[in-house]
Amino acid sequence: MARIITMRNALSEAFRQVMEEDPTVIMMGEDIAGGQGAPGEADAWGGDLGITKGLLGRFGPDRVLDTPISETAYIGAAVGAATAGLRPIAELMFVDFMGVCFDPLLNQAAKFRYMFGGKTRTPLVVRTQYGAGVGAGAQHSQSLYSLFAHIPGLKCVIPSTAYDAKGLMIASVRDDDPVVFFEHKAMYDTVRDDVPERAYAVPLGEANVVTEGDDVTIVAVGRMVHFAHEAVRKCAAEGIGCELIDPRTISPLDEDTILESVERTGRLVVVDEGYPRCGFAADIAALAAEKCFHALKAPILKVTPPHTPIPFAPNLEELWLPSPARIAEAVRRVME
Amino acid sequence: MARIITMRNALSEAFRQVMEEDPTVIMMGEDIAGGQGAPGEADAWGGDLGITKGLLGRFGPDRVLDTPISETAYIGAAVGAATAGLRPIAELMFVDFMGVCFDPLLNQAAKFRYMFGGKTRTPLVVRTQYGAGVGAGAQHSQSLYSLFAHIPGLKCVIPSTAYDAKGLMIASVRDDDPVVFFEHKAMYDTVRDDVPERAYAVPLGEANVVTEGDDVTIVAVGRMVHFAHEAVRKCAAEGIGCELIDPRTISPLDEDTILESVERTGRLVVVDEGYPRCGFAADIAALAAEKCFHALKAPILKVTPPHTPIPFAPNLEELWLPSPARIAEAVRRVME
Amino acid sequence: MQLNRDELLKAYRLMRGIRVFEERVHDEFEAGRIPGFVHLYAGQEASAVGVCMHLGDDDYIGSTHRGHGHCIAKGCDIEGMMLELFAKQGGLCDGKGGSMHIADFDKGMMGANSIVGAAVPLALGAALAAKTLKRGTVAVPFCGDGGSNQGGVLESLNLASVWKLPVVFAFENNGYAETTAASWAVAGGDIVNRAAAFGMPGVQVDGFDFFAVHAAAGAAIARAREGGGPTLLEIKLGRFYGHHEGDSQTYRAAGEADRLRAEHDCLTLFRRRVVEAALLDADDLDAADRAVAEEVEAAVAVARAAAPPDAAALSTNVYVSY
Amino acid sequence: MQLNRDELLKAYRLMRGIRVFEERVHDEFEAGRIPGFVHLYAGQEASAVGVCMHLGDDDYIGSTHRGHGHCIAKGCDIEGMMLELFAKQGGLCDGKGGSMHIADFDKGMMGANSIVGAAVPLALGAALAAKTLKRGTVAVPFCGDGGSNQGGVLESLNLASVWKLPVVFAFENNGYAETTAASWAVAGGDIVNRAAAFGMPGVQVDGFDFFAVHAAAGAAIARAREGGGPTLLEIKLGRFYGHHEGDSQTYRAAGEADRLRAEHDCLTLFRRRVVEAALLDADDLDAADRAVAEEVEAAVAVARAAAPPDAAALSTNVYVSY
Ligand SMILES: Cc1ncc(C[n+]2csc(CCOP(=O)(O)OP(=O)(O)O)c2C)c(N)n1
Ligand SMILES: Cc1ncc(C[n+]2csc(CCOP(=O)(O)OP(=O)(O)O)c2C)c(N)n1
Ligand SMILES: [Mg+2]
Ligand SMILES: [Mg+2]
Repeated sequence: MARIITMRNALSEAFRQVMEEDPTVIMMGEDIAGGQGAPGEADAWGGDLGITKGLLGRFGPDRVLDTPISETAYIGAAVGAATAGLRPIAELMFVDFMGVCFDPLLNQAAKFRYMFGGKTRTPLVVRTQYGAGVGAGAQHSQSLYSLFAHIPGLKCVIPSTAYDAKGLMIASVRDDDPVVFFEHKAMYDTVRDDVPERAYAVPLGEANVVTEGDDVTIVAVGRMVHFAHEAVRKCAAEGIGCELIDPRTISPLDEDTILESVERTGRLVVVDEGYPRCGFAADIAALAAEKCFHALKAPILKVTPPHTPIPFAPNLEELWLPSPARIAEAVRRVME
Repeated sequence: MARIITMRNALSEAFRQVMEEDPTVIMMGEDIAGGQGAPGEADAWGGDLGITKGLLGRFGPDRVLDTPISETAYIGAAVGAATAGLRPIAELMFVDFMGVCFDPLLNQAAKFRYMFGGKTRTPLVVRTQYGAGVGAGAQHSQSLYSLFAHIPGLKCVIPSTAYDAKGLMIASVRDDDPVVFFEHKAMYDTVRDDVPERAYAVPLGEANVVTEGDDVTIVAVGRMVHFAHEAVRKCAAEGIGCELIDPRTISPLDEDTILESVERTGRLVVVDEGYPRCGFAADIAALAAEKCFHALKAPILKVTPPHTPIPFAPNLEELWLPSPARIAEAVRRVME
Repeated sequence: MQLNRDELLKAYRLMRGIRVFEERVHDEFEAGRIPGFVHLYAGQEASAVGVCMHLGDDDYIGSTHRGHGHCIAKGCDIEGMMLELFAKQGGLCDGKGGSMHIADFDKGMMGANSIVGAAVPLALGAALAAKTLKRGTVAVPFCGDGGSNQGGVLESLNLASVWKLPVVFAFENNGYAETTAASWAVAGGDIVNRAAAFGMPGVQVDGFDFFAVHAAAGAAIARAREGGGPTLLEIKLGRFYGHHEGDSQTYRAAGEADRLRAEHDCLTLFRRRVVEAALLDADDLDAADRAVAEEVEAAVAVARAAAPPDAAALSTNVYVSY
Repeated sequence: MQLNRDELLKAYRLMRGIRVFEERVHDEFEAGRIPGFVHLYAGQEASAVGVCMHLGDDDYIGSTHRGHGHCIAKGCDIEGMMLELFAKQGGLCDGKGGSMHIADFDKGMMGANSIVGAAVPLALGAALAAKTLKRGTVAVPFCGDGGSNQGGVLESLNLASVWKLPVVFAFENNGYAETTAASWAVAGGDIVNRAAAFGMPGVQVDGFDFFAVHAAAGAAIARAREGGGPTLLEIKLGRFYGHHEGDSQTYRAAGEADRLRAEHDCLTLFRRRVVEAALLDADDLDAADRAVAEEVEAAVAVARAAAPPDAAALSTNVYVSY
């Protein structure tokens, strides 16, 4: 029987289950419980959107740690703790804040295993909100996952469904490498689907084929999967069959699923909420242009925002975001 | 008459000339003079490689400022100063250190003009060493320019000759937007060419066509231009004519020069010292796969390092770096 | 530093302006007319105004996510601000910034900043420009108690001392960073204790008391202006609203916000003081209240009616050239 | 904390080991047999050893770019280290790390780190693991005077206090960050003055005096082990060589390094003290000198002869799975 729950609840459940199954899993972040030292309620927020609410009561303050606003110190500590026997889940409230704490990931976690000759493991999850669409402005709306995918040694996960969010989170926590886990701020309550109650893992590095089709391959992640799906439905009505692929983890990348599809369709549209230059959309396009060039029947189109910061005004923000209409338009163009 | 000087001297000259022509230009960085508060020589180092030596004596401590090891504070201050009437040149000793100070560029300088509705200018240059090849290991050898090129609002400059280094530096300092300027640590003394004595600007956003040819287009920046040039010579001897394009600034990008060339040759090889995923090589490949698809006769090949950190051992580091031989091999493959 | 009648009236008008602005924004936000995130400054007015009364348009301030009060105290236009919060054309940033990124460089207001602590190094830069160009101006970065634990802020304390910059660090300690008590997150007791560690004088003041803030800020700013270097000011106060609009505030003690309003309202304290000392009449203050209310009301009306930005604005001002 | 004969001999052997190691590395580097950048620890031995004598393999240290001394004091294998510096197979990191990234997690040595200050938060994490898993172990991040101005380090002082972690911050103040004097770059006087600002005790010791370091570190580490929280230790000392190999050192006073060697050599001071107090014989020390010299010499011979890493190592250990 289906159990339809939100991405919010799927994630909360994942946290509870991984913390139950493994006593070395801990969580840390700003106000992930809330109310530290304050006179009122402990666990006052459970994170700025309430995603981690209830964990403090269940697992206690030794395993659910609030932090000062000191991202370098606590994310660096999470990295160090991961090499010393814990499996930390550290929250970076918004991915935009990476600017104050990139080093522990860029130069530390990502490089340890290689640089130390394979003699250490860094089982760490940094989970973070990303994405535009809620009027949060230029410094709270970015989709910076491409910056992490650029760095060898990091894994980079972007779920699009509640099912995947839970399964990928469990897989990420059980994984022995550092993972950056991206949660779209506009999806917690709007995305709902069938999620099993048991703890299950969705393996990192395996794409999901959302819809099958023989005319055009579409690759998208996160919220853009839903936008693309809408476009797929529109195009289906016009007689165009789209194969929509959600890589789910952009590093490591399931190249095979993408390449097999493009070999068959000969047409590729990549949809990305990140900035267009040196980003994920370009990465996938370049992959196909190298590895299945001879199958290609049309230019590879990218549907991305313009190369500008994210405007505050909602009317501009909507124009900034890729839309189902623009995706459908790109599909039609590659069919010409 | 030719005046053959090193990239080191070309840059030093550029600094002297921009500081002479404009009293609002200042420099800051760690040990860019050296010996602050110490009992011995002032201007003891002139930067860790001596590139800024002599500027302190010429322009005084108000315009040549050493800093504590506090990159966020001083690069943030450089950004603020740029909005308040100065034209700072801030040195980030190695680009790998961006991990401790990305925010002032990512969320501040890059976004000000847009986010403030066009009501400010941020004329700032952050200059930094990049690149592998000197045994500096995983944390001092990266080519992270793609991370900056991903961010709208930043400009990103990578000279390959002494002539360009001087002209692009002068243009960058005169420019009213924030520029990140990449200097390859292995090129300061090995690259020498003809550099005019006068202050001249090489415009940002104009590619240089290093060699002309009709068979294959090669795009490369920085040190890879020289590696590619070697490959071009090899291939010429085999009867393959390569057009080698050096974009010089990867943001803004001179798309036209690249696209015109690929339209003619139908074949593209992109060479990049950065990591392969979501990077500059993929960016150029995706550009061509979208905008001149119909002219393409062969897969677009990328010649990059493997997606791994940079190994310390010199034998591994050499294998890690793209080589002229691998570039030539790629050219031969697209000619098949 | 004795204030004359005009100055006192100006201070009151600014503080009252902030209060009324914030309360109107609270309503407009609840009504769904303001997009995005909003952090209200109500309750903290004596800080922004007590500090900024000493500053001219050529002096700079850095601000925080809680920036409306700093804007108004620094002289930003109320209508331009309201338009900006409403995401409308003609807003201070033409609708592209919003509450968290509102700025006015002509007024020396370097922008609200939604990255905690990020404005502190920026303000250092303005101070550096002042010093290099021998302008005789100063810079004041505002920062919260939560922000006092951010690395870039701590680095800035050190750098300001090393470079002897004309800076006054204004730490507004309202007791909370989101839900987290300053007493828990700021080790070493009060923020003011960090001053000596970075080689500068530290002064702690009651931030509900305009006169206390004004005096302490005045001394520190004068010192900075004269080349005496940086000072750390810790201003202890409280916010009347939640962290952001929508905050349930369960981390507070029962009745805490009400008590603040009842016993620690800087406007009430100011009014009582100036009236008791016969520095201003109640009538003057009432007139100021009315004028401010009208100004804010008019700004709301303009902002509601105004058009959103043109679609063309999407791709302009990424760089100077486009 | 009275040291017995074996402990004294061990301390001397470790300090001597560091000295001889560094002097051989100096020669080998000059001869062009060691690639990359090298920062020598010679002169600072009493610090690493005075601290690490209190630590077991289960305790962790974080290190710096100047990490060889910390490695040896923490028990890393000399041959494995030399192989690593020579970029050879069998090195502690199989030749993929080098001097600036040498590590041995089995010995609780979390790696030299070529990002200034970066190891400090990492060590906090090890302390957090100790606390969470109730191991009774501690972590000691080493950091330079230059590193004391890095934001992440300052944040870490605060976080360690807030979380009451079993940490001892060992600031090695050798007077310089590259060419820059600590007296210029560290505002507020000495680093130890920062302890109170972040709510922990601070202790300053003469880092040329092994016994002083040993006593201060012992007390701080015992306190941390017992759950008493963090301590900041400032260890004042000097380096005998330049910042890195190749440094012209013109920023120093004439004869400064020579004076350090003549008057402040921790080895000489240690020898004098233990011999005068008849704690050890000169013969024991001489024997230790010979043993250490042989060990280092043998390590150099092995390292010179060893093979570089296999080409296959280029693409292994990026992740656990490949
Ligand atoms: C670098 C960074 N970390 C975290 C946040 C999320 N955040 C926004 S405001 C805030 C609390 C700030 O507290 P404080 O500095 O005391 O200012 P106040 O809200 O009390 O005015 C936090 C954690 C952020 N915006 N930027
Ligand atoms: C984040 C960062 N900034 C700058 C550097 C360059 N750098 C390497 S060592 C050093 C000086 C460090 O001084 P200190 O902390 O006193 O250590 P010491 O060299 O004296 O042992 C600098 C500036 C770096 N490696 N990392
Ligand atoms: Mg606060
Ligand atoms: Mg030092």
